[in-house]
Amino acid sequence: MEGIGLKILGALLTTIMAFAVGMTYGGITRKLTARVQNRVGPTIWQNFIDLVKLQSKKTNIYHGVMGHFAPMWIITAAMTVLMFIPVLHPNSTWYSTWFPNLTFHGDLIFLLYMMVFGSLGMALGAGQTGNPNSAIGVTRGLSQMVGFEIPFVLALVALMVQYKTTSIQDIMAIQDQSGVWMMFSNPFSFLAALFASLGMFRYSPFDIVGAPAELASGPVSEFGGKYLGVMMTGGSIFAFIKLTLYVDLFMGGAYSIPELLIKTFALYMVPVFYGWVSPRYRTEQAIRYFWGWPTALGILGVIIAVW
Amino acid sequence: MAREKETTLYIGPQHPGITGNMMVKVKVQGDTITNASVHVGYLHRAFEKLIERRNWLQSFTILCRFCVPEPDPMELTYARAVEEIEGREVPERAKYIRTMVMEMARLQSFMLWYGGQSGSSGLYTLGQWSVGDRNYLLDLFEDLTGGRIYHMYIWPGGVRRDLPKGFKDKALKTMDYIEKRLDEYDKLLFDNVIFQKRAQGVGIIPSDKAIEWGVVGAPLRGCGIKADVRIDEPYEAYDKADFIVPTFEGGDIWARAQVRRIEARQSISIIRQMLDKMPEGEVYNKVPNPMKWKIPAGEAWAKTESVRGEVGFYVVSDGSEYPRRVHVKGAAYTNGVTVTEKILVGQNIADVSFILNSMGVCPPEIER
Amino acid sequence: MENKRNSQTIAEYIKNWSRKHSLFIMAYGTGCGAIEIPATLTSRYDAERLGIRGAATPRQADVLLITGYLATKTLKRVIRVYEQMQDPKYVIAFGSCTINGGMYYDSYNTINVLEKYIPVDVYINGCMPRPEAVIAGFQQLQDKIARGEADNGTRYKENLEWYRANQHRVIKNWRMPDYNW
Amino acid sequence: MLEKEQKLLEILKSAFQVEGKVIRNRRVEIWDHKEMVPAILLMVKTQLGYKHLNHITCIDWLEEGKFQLVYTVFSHTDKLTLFVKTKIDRDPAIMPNIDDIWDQANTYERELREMYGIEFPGLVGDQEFILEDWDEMPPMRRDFKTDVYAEKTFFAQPGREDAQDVRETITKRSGEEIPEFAKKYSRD
Repeated sequence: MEGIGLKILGALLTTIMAFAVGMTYGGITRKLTARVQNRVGPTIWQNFIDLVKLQSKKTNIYHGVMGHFAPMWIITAAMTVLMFIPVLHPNSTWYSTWFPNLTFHGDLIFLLYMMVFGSLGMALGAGQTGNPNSAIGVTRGLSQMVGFEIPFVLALVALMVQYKTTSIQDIMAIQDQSGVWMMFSNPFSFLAALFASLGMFRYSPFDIVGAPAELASGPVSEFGGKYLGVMMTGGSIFAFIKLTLYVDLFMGGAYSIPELLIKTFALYMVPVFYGWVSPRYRTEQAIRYFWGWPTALGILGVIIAVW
Repeated sequence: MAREKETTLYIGPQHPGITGNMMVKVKVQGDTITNASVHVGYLHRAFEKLIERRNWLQSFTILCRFCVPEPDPMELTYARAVEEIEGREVPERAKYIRTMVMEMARLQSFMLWYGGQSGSSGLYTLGQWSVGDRNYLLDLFEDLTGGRIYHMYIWPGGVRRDLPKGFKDKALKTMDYIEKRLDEYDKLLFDNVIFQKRAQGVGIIPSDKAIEWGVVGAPLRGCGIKADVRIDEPYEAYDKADFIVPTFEGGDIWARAQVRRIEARQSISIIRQMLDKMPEGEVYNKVPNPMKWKIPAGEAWAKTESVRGEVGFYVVSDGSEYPRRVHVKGAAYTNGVTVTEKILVGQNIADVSFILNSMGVCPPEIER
Repeated sequence: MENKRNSQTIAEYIKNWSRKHSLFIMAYGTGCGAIEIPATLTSRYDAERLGIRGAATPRQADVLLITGYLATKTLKRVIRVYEQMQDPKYVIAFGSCTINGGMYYDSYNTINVLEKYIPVDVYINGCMPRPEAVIAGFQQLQDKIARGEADNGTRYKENLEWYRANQHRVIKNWRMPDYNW
Repeated sequence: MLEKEQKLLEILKSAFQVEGKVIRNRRVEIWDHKEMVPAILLMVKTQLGYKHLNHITCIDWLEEGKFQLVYTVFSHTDKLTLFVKTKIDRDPAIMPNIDDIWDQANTYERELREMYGIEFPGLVGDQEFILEDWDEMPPMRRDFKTDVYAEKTFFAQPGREDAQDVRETITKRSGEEIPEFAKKYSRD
């Protein structure tokens, strides 16, 4: 019994941390963006304030069942995926007590499927609002996903071939034993995955889903108040998931939480930096971008891994 | 394969991508626009009707509100039309000041355009920079005229008052700063591969049709046609200024952006020249009691070059204290309605806001 | 402490505090005052440090800025936008022309007194208000929210018939869905 | 000095027997009947290079019962502006349609139809261009009183009624005297 209690507590802790880290990163990004734009900018806690406000708004819209369901779907998907991610390195002392959650061997392929669940919920919900902007936004989102999934999957395939395992824990353990991070042992795959991450985070130039000047914020245009708040929460958890997964796969995982924060933050800044200086791509240009160099790098990575 | 369903999409009046308060109704098939129509009238304030009820000088409060981003060309055009009917002379110094004010207005409008063009393509950093730096130009205006946006500085017979003390130094310093910043903007916008990809070959105006369609301003010069009121009919002190009117081939957004890029620098150069060459003397050929000021009967057509293109005023006087008719033909009237409707067809839905910004659509000028 | 909270419960206090510090403004430039909004949001005046940022659609927005005169054609759209916004919502009216018609008092196409058509929280006068004035207006709204006095939405719902009658006087062809909040 | 202008006037006079004059450099005006206007415009567009239609202005001469229409065309080669002017009856106001010569004339004419009630036979496009649900007299006609309409339709803020002359109102309300220098600007 005691074991289960501890596990539930650990799961809760994981969720809260993921949420807090994701939100704070968003806040820090807003602050940094403001500094780049010659402004003072909001506090780094601004996202939390926004969230509290959104939750305290009254909501009286009815857009059908899926309209209510979509935000729940997103947050459920986010939390489910989170449970399967090893937040810290399995050899670390913190891990065995607090963060084992539901990780099991062979979870990489499972994760690959689960990660798109959130977007799917979004698509279903946005589809039912009847707003043409939402519908177009969803189409764009799915097209973009087709774009960046290819280099991403190629990178993961290279990884699995190279280490001959589909378990994230094993991958971390092998990196630890050999002393070389995947990032350095197969740089091409890492680069391919990094390019794919630009698309995943939806910062400029790949913010084509919610492009305000084109689609008035896209899929979420009919969601306000509490719905938007829940979506925001789900989104920040997802950001944490993606970052942690990258750290686990390519940077050898983290032994302690400060180490995790440093590594994830460094990764998070890549799309943010890229976004500051880039205009937005059109949809077909974005797909062409992903199917160009990132895919070539991914294939190269696979070849090297097979070698 | 069955044809995709045609969706009707209303871009505006409430939409972050629209330039002002107007609406573009587009029919889309997939991502491609098959039909576009521009709906205006959301800002109709009946200016031309109201001017009939104001006297000649009171009209100025209304005139500058014709186009919010760039009010000065309106004042100048009206003042020139009134001067032509009345035969009023303008002192030499006032002409130089007017030219300088016009170029300052153009420059601040260019900065706003930088913001709009990059903001509509998702490059928010540049938008924030240029709109923020525009404040320095508005400061100059405030020193000169007392107003940030609306100036009412140019009056029939000259300008309202002389340059304040120390204005020249401050203006030159600001120009140096802006010039430095413009280089930085270019690095961010024009050297950017993504912007080039987005802008080239999009929103093409065929150069053989451009004149017939009534295209004016930077879009026309982007078609390789050298047309600019400042050299076609030099007004004020433009014949004494040394500047080039750039033209580019292609007629797409890229060409229009290039034209504006060079014109912004030309504006800085003209402002410097004007400050340099400005003669001493009177600035205001005083009008009589404005409440009883009558203008002899007559008609006049005056035009000036604004950022968006030529602005024309047809002013009719019947010899009384009140204007009989003041008709405004803003540059955006054709650029923003008929031309935009034509070039939007066949474009991607993602480019609507991008094209509108490059055409310089300013709705209050269309519906007045 | 009691005094500062103005006899609100703790929950109300926290809610109002967060509302005060996170104002999403509706991206709808209804009139010429909209030209100062970019200036307010960018570097020199930087409204984002007060928690003010843009929102693209009415569902997400808290504050509706009426930036100047309203043509009757726009009034119809503004009412639709306003009714789509979720409670609590606030309205800030810009410029002299929303107060008494300003220089357009005799125009056949612009309304004169905005308050007769939708409730207004804060008026910012001037033509056009400078960014400093805009920020001062926002601060006034923030104070009002913190005191718990900003009840724009409830006022509208309680006096709906009166507002509707006024709106119908201007908008002759009423083809709009009725929202049931 | 004004050779280009004179030459243009000569050509038009010999082709159409129009009245006209050179106003100043770069400005030429001609007057003709309304039926001839499309023919003149077509000729100057196709043969003389006046390809740019600036706008169509309407001036309401209520006292004469006429509308004056001014077609402004511009030549990018000669840098000359030509005004083709005509007067038409106010009631019924009918004018030949020229949107087959210039596409953008369509919007200009739609605006004139809406604002002045001038009919252009064969003009396509929505009846509403700028206004919406307008059922009064076309508003730009001079006998339409905009202040009366505004008073009837919109609410006036209290205090507007006596504020016709600001200075007078100030004296009346607060008893403050008008300063000496301001008196010369009073309305009467």
